[in-house]
This record gives sequence, C-alpha cells and structure tokens, in this order.
Amino acid sequence: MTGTTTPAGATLTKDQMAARVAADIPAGAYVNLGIGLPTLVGDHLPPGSGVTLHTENGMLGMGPRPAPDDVDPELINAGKVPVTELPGASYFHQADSFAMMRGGHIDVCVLGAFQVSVRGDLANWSTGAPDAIPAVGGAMDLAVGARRTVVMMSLLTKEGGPKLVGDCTLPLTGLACVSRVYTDRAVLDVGPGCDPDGRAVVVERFGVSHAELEELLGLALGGAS
Amino acid sequence: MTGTTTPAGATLTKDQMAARVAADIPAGAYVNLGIGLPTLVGDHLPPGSGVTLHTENGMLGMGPRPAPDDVDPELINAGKVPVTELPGASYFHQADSFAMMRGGHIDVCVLGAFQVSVRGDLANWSTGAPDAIPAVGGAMDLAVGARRTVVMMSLLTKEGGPKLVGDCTLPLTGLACVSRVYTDRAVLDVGPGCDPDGRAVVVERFGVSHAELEELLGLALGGAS
Amino acid sequence: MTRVAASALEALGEVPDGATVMIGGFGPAGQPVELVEALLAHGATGLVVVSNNAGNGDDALARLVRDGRVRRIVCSFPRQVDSWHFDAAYRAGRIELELVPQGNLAERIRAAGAGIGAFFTPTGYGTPLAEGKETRVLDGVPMVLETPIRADVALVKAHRADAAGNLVYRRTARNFGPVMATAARRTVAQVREVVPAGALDPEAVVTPGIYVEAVVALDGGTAIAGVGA
Amino acid sequence: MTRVAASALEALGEVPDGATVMIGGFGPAGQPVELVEALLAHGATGLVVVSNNAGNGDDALARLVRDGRVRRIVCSFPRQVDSWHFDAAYRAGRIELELVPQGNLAERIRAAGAGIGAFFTPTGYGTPLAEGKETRVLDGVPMVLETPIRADVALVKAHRADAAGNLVYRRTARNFGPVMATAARRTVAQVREVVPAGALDPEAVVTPGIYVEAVVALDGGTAIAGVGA
Repeated sequence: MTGTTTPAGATLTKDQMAARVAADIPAGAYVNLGIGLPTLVGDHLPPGSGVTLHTENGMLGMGPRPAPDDVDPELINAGKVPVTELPGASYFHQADSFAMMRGGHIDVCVLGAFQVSVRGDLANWSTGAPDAIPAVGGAMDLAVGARRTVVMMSLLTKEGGPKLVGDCTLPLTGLACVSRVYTDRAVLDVGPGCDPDGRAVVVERFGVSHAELEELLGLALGGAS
Repeated sequence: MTGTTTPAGATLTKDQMAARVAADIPAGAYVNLGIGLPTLVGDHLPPGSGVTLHTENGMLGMGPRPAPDDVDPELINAGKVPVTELPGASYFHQADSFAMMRGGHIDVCVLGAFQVSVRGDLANWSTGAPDAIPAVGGAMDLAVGARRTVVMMSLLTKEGGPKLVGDCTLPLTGLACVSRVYTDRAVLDVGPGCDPDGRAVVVERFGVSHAELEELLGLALGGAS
Repeated sequence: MTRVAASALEALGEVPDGATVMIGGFGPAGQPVELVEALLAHGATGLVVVSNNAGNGDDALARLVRDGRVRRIVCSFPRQVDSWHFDAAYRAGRIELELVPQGNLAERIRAAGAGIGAFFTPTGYGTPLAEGKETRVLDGVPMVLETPIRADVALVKAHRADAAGNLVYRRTARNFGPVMATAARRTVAQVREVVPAGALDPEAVVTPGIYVEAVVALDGGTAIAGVGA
Repeated sequence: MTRVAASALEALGEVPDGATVMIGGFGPAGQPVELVEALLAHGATGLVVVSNNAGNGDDALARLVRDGRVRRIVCSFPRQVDSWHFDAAYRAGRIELELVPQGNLAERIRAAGAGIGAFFTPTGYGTPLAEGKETRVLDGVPMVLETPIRADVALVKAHRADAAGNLVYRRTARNFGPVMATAARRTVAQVREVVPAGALDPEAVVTPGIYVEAVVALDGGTAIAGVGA
C-alpha cells in the first residue's frame, strides 16, 4: 500500500511484476497463485515470510520446483507442473480443496487475466473465439472464493489494446471480484468502493505518466498525483 | 424373508428379537444400529458374516464392548457406550459420517421406535410430553438415509396400547421410511408398496394368531395364513 | 499463521459478548474441556453456543448455561441423564433452543466453511423440525432447504498439532472438530502435544493449519488407554 | 464387502452401454490408466464420462473419445496441448460437452455422494456457465443453484487398499478419487498394493471401504520418486 509514486524508469519485467505482487502479500498469508504468470510470485516471497501456498488440486504447503531427479508425477500444481512439499504441508481431495477456496479461507489469490473491468469484473477463461476448445478449470471458483483476488497481467494486449477496460467484452469469469491489478506499467485498484467516482485508481506507475496511462486505457483514472 | 409361519411358542425376548433382526441382515452388509434395543443386534451377527457396523459419531468397523481395562473414552458409539475397533476400521468426522448415512451408502439401519405407521412413518424422537426436554440426535438422518430402515420395538406400549398404528400421533421422525418392523409378537412389513390394500403385512408371528394380532393392533393386516 | 499459546486462556483470546461459539465433542469424546473452562473464566456472556450436547453434570458448558451466559443454543441432543442445568434453564425459559438433527448440524456447519449458501436435504421433511422451512421435490424426493451455521469462535479438541496448525484427532473424538474448525472466524484447538512442522504425516492431516488460529498443548487429565508418547 | 480382483478387466466388471462413468485424476496424477484401458477393451459405448480432463495424447480416455464411444463429457478443463482427439470430436459435433467449474464439479459430485439434492454457490454467477440456472441472493451474495452429479461406475486410482476396501492416496494424486468414490453405484479402485485389513492406520484412511466395490493391485508402470515398498 505504497500510494501513488512518480514514474520510475521503464516498464516492469515479469519478474519485477511478480516481486511487486509479492511485496503486497502479508506475512503468514495463505495464498493461491493461478497458472501462468502468477506462479512467478512464489519465487519472490521473502524467506521467513511464513506465506503458505495452496494449490487447488489438493495441497497446502507447496514448495518450489524440484531438482530434475526429484520430480514426482504425483506431486504437481494446478498447472500440472512438478512442485515440492514443504514441512507442515497437507493433502486433501478436490471437494475439500475447493471448500477451502470457496469458503473464504485463502487470504490472497493472484490470477492472470484477459480483461479486468474498472468494476472488478474478470475475464480470464475464454478468448471467445468461436472455434476455441473451452476450458475453465478452477478459475471461477478462485475468482470469487478468496478473501482478496488480485490480477497480474500486462496492461496491454499484444496488439496494444487495453486489458483494463470499462466493460469486459470477453466471457466473464466473475463479477466484481478483483480488487487490484498489477501490470507492467502500473498498479491499479478496481472494484466496488475503490473510488467514489467509480474509476480505477492508480496506486503506482512504472515509466509512464498518469495522463499517458489514461490515454493508453481510454479511461479516466483516479489517484492522479 | 421367511414368509408367514404358524405361531411358535411364546413372544420373543429382547435377545430373540435381536437374533431375528440379525437373521435378515445380508452377509457383507454395512449396518447402523440405533441406540437402545437395536444395539443388541450386534451380538447376534454370526462370525464371518462380514457385516460392518457404522456408528454415526464417526466410525466404520466398530467392534463389541471392550473388557473393563480396555475402555477408551475416545472410542464410543452413538449411545456414548465404549466400543472397540476391528481390523479394517476407519474414522471420519461428523459431516463425512452423516454424508455416508444420508447419501444412501448404509445397507440397513435398525432403529427403535415409539410408533410406526402402516405407511412406514416413524416416530422415535419425542414423546410429545409438554415438559419434555427435546433431543433428536441422528434419528431423522438415519430414518431417511439408509437403503433399508427397519424398526425393532415391543409391539405394545407398557400400557398395552399398539405401537404399530394407522397414523402416528407422536411427533414424526420421517415419512414412509420404515419397511419392516421386528417386534416381540410379530415381524411385519410396512410402508409404500408392501400391500396393494395399504395394510401392514404379517411376515412372522410369535405365540399369537393373525386374528389376535389384528385385535391387539386394531388394524386389518395382510399376510393371513 | 497459527499461534502456539502457552495457556488455554491465552489460546482462547478475546471473545466478545454475544459471540457465537462452536464447541466440539460428542458426549465426552472430543470435548475441549479446558478451553470451555477458559471461556467460563473469560467472562463473555450473551453467547450463542453451537454444540451437539448442552452440558453434562457440572461441566463448564453446563455452568455457562447455569450462570445465564448462554442466550441460545443450537444443538442436536440437549437431553442427557445429567443435563440438569440445561433442563432447568430451558423449562424456565431462560435459554432459547434450536434443535437440529445431527446430520443437518454437521452439514450446515460444513456449508458455512465451504461457502455453500444453502442446500436441500431430505432429513426432517414432514417433521416438526422442518416446520416453516422452504421445501422442494428434487428427483422425486421431498427435501428441505437448510442454511449454513457460522461462528465467531470454534473451540475444538484434537490429539496432536504441528507448529503449522495442522491437526490430527483420535478415534471417535474426531467428531465435530474438523467441520467446526472450517466454519468459525477463529478456531482454537487444545491438543495433547504440539510437534514441529513436518512431524505429522501430510497424508494423515485431518484439519489443515489454515483453519486453526491458535493451538495449546494441555495434558488433558483424562487417561487414554493405549496412548503412548 | 469389497472384491479383490485379479485383473483390471475383472475389477471393472460389467459396464452397460450408455453408462455414466467417473474417471479420477487431475492431469496425469491419479489417472486410473489401466482401468480406463480395461474400459476401452470392454467395449461399452454411448458413455457419459465425468472427468476433470478429456484425454491427453493417445491415452485410453482420448481413444474412447476418438472411437466415438463417449456421447457426452462433463469436464472442467478439456483443452490441453495434446487433447487432439477431444478437440476433433468437439469441433465435428461428435461429442457433447458440459463445461463445469472445477470446484462445482467437485462439490456436485460430493453432493451426489452425500445425499444433497441441490446447493447454492456463488461460483459462476453472472457468467455464461450459469446461463439459464436458477439464482438467488443469500446473505447479500448472488448465488447459482447447482445439482448433484452421479455415476454408474467410478474408476479411481489410489496408493494402497486394504482387504476391507479402505483406500489411501498419494500426494496430489488424491484429487477427485475420494469424492468420485462416494458418488457412483460402483467404485473400482486400482492401487499399487492391497494389504490385509488392519494394515492401514484407521485414522489415515481417506476412502472408507463402504464406498469401494472392487480393488485391483497393478504395479502401474510409472516410476514414483521416493516410494518404497
């Protein structure tokens, strides 16, 4: 919760974004990192932070990737990538694992996204392409289940269009569920109650001015310094 | 399923009733015995029957009462009486234990009763006395959860009134849930579908004629021999 | 992160007047005796208690009831041969009772912990305990709509904890502990022993530490047949 | 009573055409590979499959789909880098897909096993996957009514079984096995080893034998790091 800062050099790399997300995770928190970009956050949690990682395929106390010789095909994360077991870990079945998520016991969930709206709506499971093979996994459960759901994504699409939008145009994952968006160019608060005027609010900018951000997104933003 | 037999001596003792109930329990069945009279059934299951006892406070594979020196206050049945653990036992919490019952996984549940109606309605949790302290426990879950719910009770109250009735007058535990009633004077089938004329059907009599049974109960009964 | 407390009272922490408190146990097995004693000493009043039973003899829950500190109890089996204090309070209209079938009690507590808003069950349909409740026929079976039961604090007894707050139970003392632990804002567990993180088999953990705010090791007093170190 | 079968095909038993078959596993972990191979060999067709994924590469589930033996699949994540057979069948309209959020999949399967007729959950509210479903605001949260998912047969993979049918799993291979085992008329489990009744710790049993119709010991083929005898 650093407040608005002045531009500081260039846009963030993926690892810098992950470190920025990690810096906001309270010591001792129970955290779920979505597949893709958010898994990088695990590498930036300081030792001794006491953060416990949940993976929705049925484990608390997940550790980093194993050495190649220690890969166990029965010890994987939700992205089906081999992981390790830390002291104090526990295993549970899918209904218990999602009860943990859906019952509001996970402090922070970090998800990737295709689009997030200023109201905190999330679209991260379908590109809407007519010939796409659908897949949703745990996205909808994660989006609405955690105490705090945040998104980690690039601010813009490959084509340069905004991913933080007034209204999501892609199929929704959840309504008003995201409270903060961490991007390569800015950190912004979104969702109900973050701004009296219903805008997204700039928390921090990276190599870009407030006006430039508004220009890139085509949105009026709160938090101007 | 012995069909109607002729009167054979006197009414049954409690142990003879328990043996009669036990004789109908299929080999290998998973069985829950309600508190009170039904717990006697456990003593009459033949060795090697492969019957597994469930106790709704959280155990499968319950064994008989322990020797006094082996009593463990943390190993009790639903009547809070010390029991033992048989090889192949397992423990689970209350929600899992009742899920097992309510999900239709228990083959036979034997319950005590104040009243059973010819339609199979059960009243076994409240005497309806205005000053009574209420208590229901697992009765309502057991009544409707098992694949087959049977009742073990004396045919008559201490005052000589019938406990198998046209309509229960006491507060109900469950509707149309009992399929057979084992008593000291007769075994009778009850519930939907047991008789085209909607009567209880006599399966077996003990020291009493069909007409005498009808007289005692004030009901027309099927299964006259 | 789970606190490892030095005493039952320290483990209990702050319980506001009017709080809803879940208390584990089925009969004597799994009763968090010392934690309920601590609640008695703590002084909170106007409590709502969620518990399978309503106190035996002069145990701590019975004394909470006797002293008028329990406004309402949600319970499946209050009547016991020695439930004198509850019986007296109930007959005098000094305590409100919500009588809940035991399976509904367990499932409603689970629902609170699992984020289920309500569920349909056949249990209780057509009985006085379902009077006034919404019903619906599903797949040909008449059912009753039941709602979650949450708490501010859950007091449970387990066998062992590790420093990460993971709990294992013992035999039929497991009963309500694991579901209650999921349904309260804060769960406090009394155990016989707290071992280092990593000393419990991760496959055998029953309550993951995420559900446990504080643990306290108490020798318990009750001799348990066959329990070694 | 649980059968201890001598082969995967014997364990599988009779599966009628049109049956609903649950298949455990999340990715490769917990997939009952040999049992699905047995289902392929058995010949049943017109199947409804309930499974988190829809087949990888040329695995047995993928071949069931390729060969047109799966009429409908209920699934949370069919798309994989190598889900060619599903992708082709889906694009050609040869298979019906019910896409279910993973937590709803787990909870709906649990509901079937636990006798819950339906439940309200916030998951999916306002999204295309809840279109046409009944909704209700409960405690201020908009929710969707979800119904149980049952099966005729569940095929699961566990680590060990005992002769009473009790199962223990291993690490994240546990996933859907325990809930699917409760929701099918018949559950068949492949395990690495069947031990005598009493050889598993009763406190650590994950699936009690009551849920298991047959077990079969198969060495499995996949080398598992750190697994001894």
